[in-house]
Amino acid sequence: MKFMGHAISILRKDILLEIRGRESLSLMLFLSLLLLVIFNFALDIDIDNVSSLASGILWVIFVFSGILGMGRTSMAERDEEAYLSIVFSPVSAESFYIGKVLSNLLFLLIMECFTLLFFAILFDFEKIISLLPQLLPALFLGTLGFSLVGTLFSFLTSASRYGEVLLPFLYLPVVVPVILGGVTSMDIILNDKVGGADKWIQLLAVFDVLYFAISLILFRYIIEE
Amino acid sequence: MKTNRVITILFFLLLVLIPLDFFLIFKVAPTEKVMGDVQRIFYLHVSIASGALLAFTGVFLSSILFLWTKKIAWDIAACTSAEIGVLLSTLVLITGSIWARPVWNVWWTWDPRLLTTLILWFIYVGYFLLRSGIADKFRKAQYSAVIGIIGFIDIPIVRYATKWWKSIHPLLTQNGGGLNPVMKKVMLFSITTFVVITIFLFFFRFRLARIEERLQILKKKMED
Amino acid sequence: MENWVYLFGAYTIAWLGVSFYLYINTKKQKGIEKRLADIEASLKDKK
Amino acid sequence: MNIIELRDIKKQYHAKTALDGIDITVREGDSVTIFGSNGAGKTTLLKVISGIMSPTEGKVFYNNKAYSESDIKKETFYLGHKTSLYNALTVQENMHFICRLFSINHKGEFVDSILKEHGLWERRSDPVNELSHGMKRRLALAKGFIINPKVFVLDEPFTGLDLKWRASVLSKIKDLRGKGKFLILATHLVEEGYELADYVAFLHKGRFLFIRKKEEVDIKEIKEFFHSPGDDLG
Repeated sequence: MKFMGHAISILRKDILLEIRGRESLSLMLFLSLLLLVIFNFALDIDIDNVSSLASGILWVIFVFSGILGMGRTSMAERDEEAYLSIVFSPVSAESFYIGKVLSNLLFLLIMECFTLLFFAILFDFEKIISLLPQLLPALFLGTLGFSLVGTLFSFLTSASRYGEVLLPFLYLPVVVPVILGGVTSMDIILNDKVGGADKWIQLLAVFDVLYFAISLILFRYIIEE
Repeated sequence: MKTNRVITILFFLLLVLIPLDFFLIFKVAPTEKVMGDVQRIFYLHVSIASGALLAFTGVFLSSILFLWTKKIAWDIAACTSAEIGVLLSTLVLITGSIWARPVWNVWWTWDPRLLTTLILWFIYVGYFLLRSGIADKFRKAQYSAVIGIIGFIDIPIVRYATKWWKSIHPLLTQNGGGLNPVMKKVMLFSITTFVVITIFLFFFRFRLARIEERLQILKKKMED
Repeated sequence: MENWVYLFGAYTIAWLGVSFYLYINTKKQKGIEKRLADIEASLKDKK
Repeated sequence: MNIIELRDIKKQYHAKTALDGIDITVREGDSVTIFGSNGAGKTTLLKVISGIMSPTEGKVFYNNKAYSESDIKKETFYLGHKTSLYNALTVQENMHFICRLFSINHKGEFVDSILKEHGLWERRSDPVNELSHGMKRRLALAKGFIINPKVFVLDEPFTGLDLKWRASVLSKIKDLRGKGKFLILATHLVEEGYELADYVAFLHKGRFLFIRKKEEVDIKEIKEFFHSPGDDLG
């Protein structure tokens, strides 16, 4: 299927770009580690409050580290107007968008796994690793939501002079439902609270489907001048 | 210009509606047993919120029409209603917190509806930040149309998510559920009044935007 | 009664906000109309 | 016989009118050179022709179909001031990525031969940002020859090239003529532009002063035009 073929080649290009340029992933990992250390001082985490604070801290790190990473990748596209070689090619706007969503999703997931690992090590909280299978659906759907909205907005804001400042300003309000869904469902699973996590996971799924549909339609207008 | 006529008609309509609205709120509406007179802020708060929602609907529709027809006039309409939307949502947030103070002696309540307004406020301030960052008129219109659409579609989702999240409001504020019939009528009246005010503001600002546009064109003619 | 202040405050802020917005717009409108008139005048004598 | 047609194109940026009523028709196999000094609107015009930029007024047609419906953009190569290459990737990686998009077999001899022709073969595994400005320009143009599309829109293809490479690029573009391609070129280099053209156009302040067959216009006149574009031709 040509459609996915183009998306995959864009994904491969982004992976190669990351290996060569080492721009966004290393930045994201560095920021996650730094934020973990800062949270440790700020919230004075110890054995008994770590599990209740875990989901909040982790998702704040996912959000901000993610914003930085996606901002960087879209800068690479805008640099030397490299994205024009994709626009002037048989690649449709939709598969261009899906390719970028997949590559952002991949980098975000890598960052998140490392962050979970750092968290488990720094605050010796193995529980988060052992519970990973239950956490995975919410983690994946939330990250997908971040990537869907982030790809659209990072491409949009990188065209304006205030690119770096504007992205969080527009991106954060829109992904509030994803943050809510992610934090609550992880909190419920980690602290096995009552009140099913699946309600929140459904919300994430609805969010993803909705924003996938809208962004697919609107992305074309962003790459046209 | 036909907008002038619309503005004058709406102006005279408001000359009647606003005093009547005040009369209804302060004289006709009964005093709420629990909260007392301060509950009357509720009529203002909810009607401004409906005005803001109307304005953001305007942005949503004009943005779609701009992307469809590529006519700059729709972009001016979208930008105008966005400006009014931001103005009104700011007032909603202010009146919301002034109301929360005496009733729950807290300046800010994480009520789903207030939270949605706050999030919308951020998005549409971002809308203007984006517009000021792009030089090319056409591209600016196209990108802000995308924000105009996404911002509006976000409302139900955020409402839904925040409603689950937490709501410390008493039953009373469940969209007027707790209001007795008279209160409901007064509420409806002030909502309609504010809808008319929003439309009046829109045309008023729209006329100004069109003249600004004409000034730009004339200034260019001066240069050639 | 202290609550009265909040009631009064909310209404004044709301209506102040709206009328201040209208006031700025009218001032801007007059300014632009004047400049339009000047430009049209100078365009006429340029032709 | 495919045609690209621009009808009454206008483009405004804030206070500046970049294009003020452009009408031009380009037939398949024609090559048009657009002369004009800086700020005449050449780049804007080429962006509109290539379809990356929509005009404020007027329409672009491909075979009388509105531009946006026809996906001619998929068969267009646009060479702008920027190279549209990924700086962090190497020369070969950039070209292989392009081949994958156009489903060209990048393993074969074809891509290597083009890189050799454009003198980029030795630097094939160096990242693009380590290349000299001239080499980057040559690579950006070489990309066009790899894609080999129907429409070539070249904005100042000779800038940044030394004399040796200017001649070789000139001959390569010349081979494109007569192969049923659209060739739309903007330059302020009169000799090269004149030699490549079937039609010659002069753009001044967003308007065409003239569009003529090459034979009807003499090179000296075009040079004069650059000094005093005000007085009309003939």
